[in-house]
Amino acid sequence: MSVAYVDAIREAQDHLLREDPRVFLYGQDISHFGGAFKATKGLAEAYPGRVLDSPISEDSMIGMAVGAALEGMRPIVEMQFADFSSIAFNQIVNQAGTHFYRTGVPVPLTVRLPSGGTPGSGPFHSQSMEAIYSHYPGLVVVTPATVADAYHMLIQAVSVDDPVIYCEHKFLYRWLKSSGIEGDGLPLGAARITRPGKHATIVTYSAMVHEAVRAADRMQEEGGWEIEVVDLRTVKPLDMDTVLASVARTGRLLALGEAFPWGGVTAEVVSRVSSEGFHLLDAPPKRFNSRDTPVPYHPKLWAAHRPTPETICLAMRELLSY
Amino acid sequence: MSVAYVDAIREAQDHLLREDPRVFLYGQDISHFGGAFKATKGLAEAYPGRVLDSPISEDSMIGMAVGAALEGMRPIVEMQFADFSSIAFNQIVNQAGTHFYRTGVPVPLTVRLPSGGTPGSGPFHSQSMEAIYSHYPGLVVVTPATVADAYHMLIQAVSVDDPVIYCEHKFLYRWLKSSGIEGDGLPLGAARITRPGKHATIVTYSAMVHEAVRAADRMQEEGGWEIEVVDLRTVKPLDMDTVLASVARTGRLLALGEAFPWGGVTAEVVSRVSSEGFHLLDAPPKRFNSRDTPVPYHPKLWAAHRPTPETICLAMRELLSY
Amino acid sequence: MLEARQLETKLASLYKAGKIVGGVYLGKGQEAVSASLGGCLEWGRDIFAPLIRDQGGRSAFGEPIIDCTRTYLGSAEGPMRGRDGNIHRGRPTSGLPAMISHLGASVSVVSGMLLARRIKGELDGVVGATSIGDGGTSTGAFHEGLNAAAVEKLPLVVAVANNQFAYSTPNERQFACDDLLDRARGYGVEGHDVDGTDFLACLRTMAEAVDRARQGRGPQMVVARLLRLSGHGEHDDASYVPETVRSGPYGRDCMDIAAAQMVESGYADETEIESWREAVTDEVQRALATAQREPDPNPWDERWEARSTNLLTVTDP
Amino acid sequence: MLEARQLETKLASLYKAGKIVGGVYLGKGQEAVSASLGGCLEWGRDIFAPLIRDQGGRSAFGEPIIDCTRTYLGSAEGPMRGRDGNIHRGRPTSGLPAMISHLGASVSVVSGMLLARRIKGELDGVVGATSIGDGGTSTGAFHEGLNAAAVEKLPLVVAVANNQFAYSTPNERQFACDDLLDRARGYGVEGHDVDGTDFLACLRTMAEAVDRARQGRGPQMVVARLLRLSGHGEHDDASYVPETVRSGPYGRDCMDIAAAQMVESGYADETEIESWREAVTDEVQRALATAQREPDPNPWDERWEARSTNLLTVTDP
Ligand SMILES: Cc1ncc(C[n+]2csc(CCOP(=O)(O)OP(=O)(O)O)c2C)c(N)n1
Ligand SMILES: Cc1ncc(C[n+]2csc(CCOP(=O)(O)OP(=O)(O)O)c2C)c(N)n1
Ligand SMILES: [Mg+2]
Ligand SMILES: [Mg+2]
Repeated sequence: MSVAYVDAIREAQDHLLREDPRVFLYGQDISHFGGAFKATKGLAEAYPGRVLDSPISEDSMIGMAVGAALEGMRPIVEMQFADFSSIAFNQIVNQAGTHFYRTGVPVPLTVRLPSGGTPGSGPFHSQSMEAIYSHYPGLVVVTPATVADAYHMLIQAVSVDDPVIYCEHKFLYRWLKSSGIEGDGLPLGAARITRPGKHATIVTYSAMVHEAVRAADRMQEEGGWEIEVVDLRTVKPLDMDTVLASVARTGRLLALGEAFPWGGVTAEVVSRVSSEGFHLLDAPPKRFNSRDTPVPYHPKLWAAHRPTPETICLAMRELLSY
Repeated sequence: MSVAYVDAIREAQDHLLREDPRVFLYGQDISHFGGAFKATKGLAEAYPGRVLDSPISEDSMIGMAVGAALEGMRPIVEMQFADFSSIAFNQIVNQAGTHFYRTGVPVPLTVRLPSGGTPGSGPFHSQSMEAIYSHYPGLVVVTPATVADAYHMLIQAVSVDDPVIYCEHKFLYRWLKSSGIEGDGLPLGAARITRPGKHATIVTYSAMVHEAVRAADRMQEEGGWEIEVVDLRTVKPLDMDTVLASVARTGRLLALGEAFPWGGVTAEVVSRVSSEGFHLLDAPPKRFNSRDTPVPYHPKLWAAHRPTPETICLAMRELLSY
Repeated sequence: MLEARQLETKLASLYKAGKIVGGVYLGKGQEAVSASLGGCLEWGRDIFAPLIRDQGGRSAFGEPIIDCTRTYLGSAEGPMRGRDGNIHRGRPTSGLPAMISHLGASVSVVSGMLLARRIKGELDGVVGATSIGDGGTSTGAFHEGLNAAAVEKLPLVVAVANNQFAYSTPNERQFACDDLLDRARGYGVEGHDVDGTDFLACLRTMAEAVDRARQGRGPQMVVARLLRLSGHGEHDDASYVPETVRSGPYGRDCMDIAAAQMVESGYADETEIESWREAVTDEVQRALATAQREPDPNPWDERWEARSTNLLTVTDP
Repeated sequence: MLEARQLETKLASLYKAGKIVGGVYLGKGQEAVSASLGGCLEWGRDIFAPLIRDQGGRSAFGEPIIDCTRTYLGSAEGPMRGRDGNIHRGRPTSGLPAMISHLGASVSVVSGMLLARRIKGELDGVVGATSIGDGGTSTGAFHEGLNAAAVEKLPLVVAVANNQFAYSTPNERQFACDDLLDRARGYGVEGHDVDGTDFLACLRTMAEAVDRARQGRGPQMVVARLLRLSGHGEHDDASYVPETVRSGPYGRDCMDIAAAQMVESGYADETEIESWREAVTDEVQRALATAQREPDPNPWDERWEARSTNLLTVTDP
């Protein structure tokens, strides 16, 4: 049986609804329609009254979830696209994010953000917003890159007492398939060595893990380079132990991400490695992100806007030639 | 005559309204009341019809400004507190921020964000949001730290064809005074060496410039250390030439900021210096921010939440002892 | 109500004496509206999400007065432990959420609490209420929240205290409808109008609205016309309120009217009211004294943690 | 209107043939509403901020048809040069702003354009219009924008196409009022109701609303009842629309009704209409052919700049 990434998200929600009466789903078009990406298909029928269509009101969607969490529920909110969570920004960072620190009462809720670029999606259906939510205190931000992680990390996210921003990558929805959802038992906050290596480390997350592995394979064929790929899995908090241990082995770091280049995950990774593991570095750490413009619509511009295996290899060659 | 920081902001707006018929002001309580901080006092009377009270509608405030900018105006929007711009986040990053790239038509507008902590202001009247707006493409983000900069950078901001997020620090409003507003002619995007030195560089901005200078003075007294303080002035884009030149002189970097610690200006500075100026560094670059919690209300907690001259000195001693 | 007025009068003088940092926000003149709403709700069953001017409603709902003094004075023993202040307090697991500053944001939070009760099968007989000002109705959050609550037909009561000004901004710069009550129909909710200075009228109207919500008639919107008899906060002298408005019908003090109404209806006489006043003054004095004796939060002991979980321990349950 | 239908039919088949990426969003069934609004506005004087289903209004307002084909096909010569696609196009310096996807966000943008004209003294006789769906009325942006426009009494026309569904979500999960028209009063704006399938009625109602705005009576809200006769986008088969609704009065095709009305009123006969159809088919064909011949954007030449200014050159003016 082959399971696609988006199916794993659906299965996880099915599992959660079945096992945990505190769980319910709230979002636009998620009930009988099954959601814009079919991540909730069939769930409204299987769990009557627990999969609710919301009005087009992202701010109130999160406010509702915070209220429900206060009453002991475990809401999962689906944003139709991550980009529309900009409307819910205030409720996410100021209502949900501050609650535990202010009151001592945690608000367990999960926000699913269909994230990242796909060809033709343009500036408002392609964004990666993990940096925005990670900057504010109080939130956990996860970015699963594999089918099994999509499944297990969603279940773990809902089990956490704190608000979790679950960034699922739309490009992986149907493209990424696996023979099953069996996981490797990693806890939520741990990074994973996706591909071991010794000459350099690529630290990345979400869909870019796959581009990094492709680039690493090419570098291997091309010059026998053994590139280690670290999948952060969780970007807030960061598993610096795994990252530093990898850099200690390889001496070289490329931080890779699909988000905009100012600040964000790659800045945090490079700056923490430079501060905490300066002596481990044999070469200047490198960063590689998408460009500092909105995500363009045209597939040709889009492909040039984000890192690809070709351009990642260019960066790697520079890194290795230092 | 002594001019306070907030007076400089008022004077700049007076000057702009007088000299440029395209300028008008829009915001809550800014007309006859003169604004929550009196930054627009008397302007409604002096420029009838050009200083308009808005409803409590941050989203529409920015939408209105974008529309007005399209029609050739130069609106200045006052947020009552930076924290409330979270409601306008979508219009700022997705409407204003994307416009020039998408259409080729720039939208010249300035958003004034009364930013930063003061004792007793608590989680929702203390935020520093420069990282959020810098992450998204299309915006200029400035953070004046001096009375003269408050004046000149606001005038320059309005002259720029792009949307500018002008972060003014509330702690400096009345506390920071100067004998006048005479500037040193620096262009908008340039950093300034506020205090020259040779043993280490502190790169910072906004109110933290003053804390850094205090810390540097102490280090001088204490051990003859000569600490250079770089005031970024503009955090997007960053003047890396000035930053790298300073690190080249001193070999040591502390990036200091009042914002939350994940990502943000200090991550961007440290990661760019590490990437672009690795060989200039004689010690691991350091970062120092506020803590990763909401800004606490109680003055004692607040003082321990943000960097102070004492704690900056601690960080400097570590940096210098490497 | 009496408690609220006494308490806030004390807080105002403490603020003026420099004993409270950050600001003091009073509900002076709005006690009748707020307390009559809070009084219709039952602690332990119902939900009340107060806003800026709701000391009256808090006290009537059952928030211990010590929560107020501790939070204003930043006591480490208070519900917010010095991490948040003044009006930003609550007991969120007891049906009293702690407001954030962003106006309108509570409407959906209360709705979510009610929705949760419904899903749990515990909604029967429960009402959730929250307050908002004339200015707060201009927020997108108010609109989205009330609309969503109406769609779910939740037992929500939204009390709009139309005190004619939002900070300095008069209604004509805030909205263009003749009466905020006209909004109720557009949300498909029931609307109620009341003179907010008239205590008995407030009691009747709030009781009616809360009852209707309890009976399952969906959200109720109460619009109370009145004036705040103080500044926005104690730093503000409210000089933007024209003398004609102050001396008009909204400028009447609901406390005086309430006292007169009680006497007139035979519910209490002057001496009883005076004795209440004294009792309340005592209680306020004690709550302040207690909070003042308590320790400030200690920054060295502070747990600088905005999350409750250590993620590395989270595996599949 | 004819143009819109022909154009969109073509785009749909190109999408199905895989020639258009990202999606095609049709206004099928909404042409009468949209075109009658666009037709009441004057290019070069008025402002029109179209939304998803406004090909009819764009064409009637005067957007060159080539802007549409170029943007859908991603031509480098189009107004968006491949940087944005499909319906996200405009000519913002000619009174035709380019929409962002976030629903409701255009209401305040048009208002700001009108406000600017007022400050410049150029508002006389100008109208600004924008569209929204039933679902879009639930956004905070819609609420904040319309309220602010009402406060400024701007000559804004908001056309609400109530097509009964927002994507798959039926009205009863979107709002609880009997009629969206009930919202007008709550904003203090004038409301107009119209059967959106009836072309002549749409023309009359839009003309009335635009006229009133032009005369300085402040914002106008038109609510048109209808159905979209397609999916949300061409990827969607709209199977959530019940057969009873499809075959009901809203399911009528406004194009057929318009043709019949023209014949009946003696404005045009069948042959004339047929000849228009042919002319339009020709024009659409040419616009598509032109756009298809044009180059894609070249990523190597692309200026990856989201700002127009080099800041280091900005000193005091
Ligand atoms: C979203 C948002 N914007 C701005 C503010 C700043 N602010 C605090 S109170 C206030 C005025 C509120 O007026 P109103 O809602 O009428 O309540 P009142 O103070 O009259 O009781 C403003 C603008 C805020 N708290 N939230
Ligand atoms: C703020 C926001 N949230 C979600 C979406 C995703 N979305 C695009 S169209 C649509 C449905 C719109 O329904 P309606 O406003 O009724 O217009 P219609 O499609 O029926 O013409 C949704 C939910 C969006 N564009 N903007
Ligand atoms: Mg008010
Ligand atoms: Mg619709």
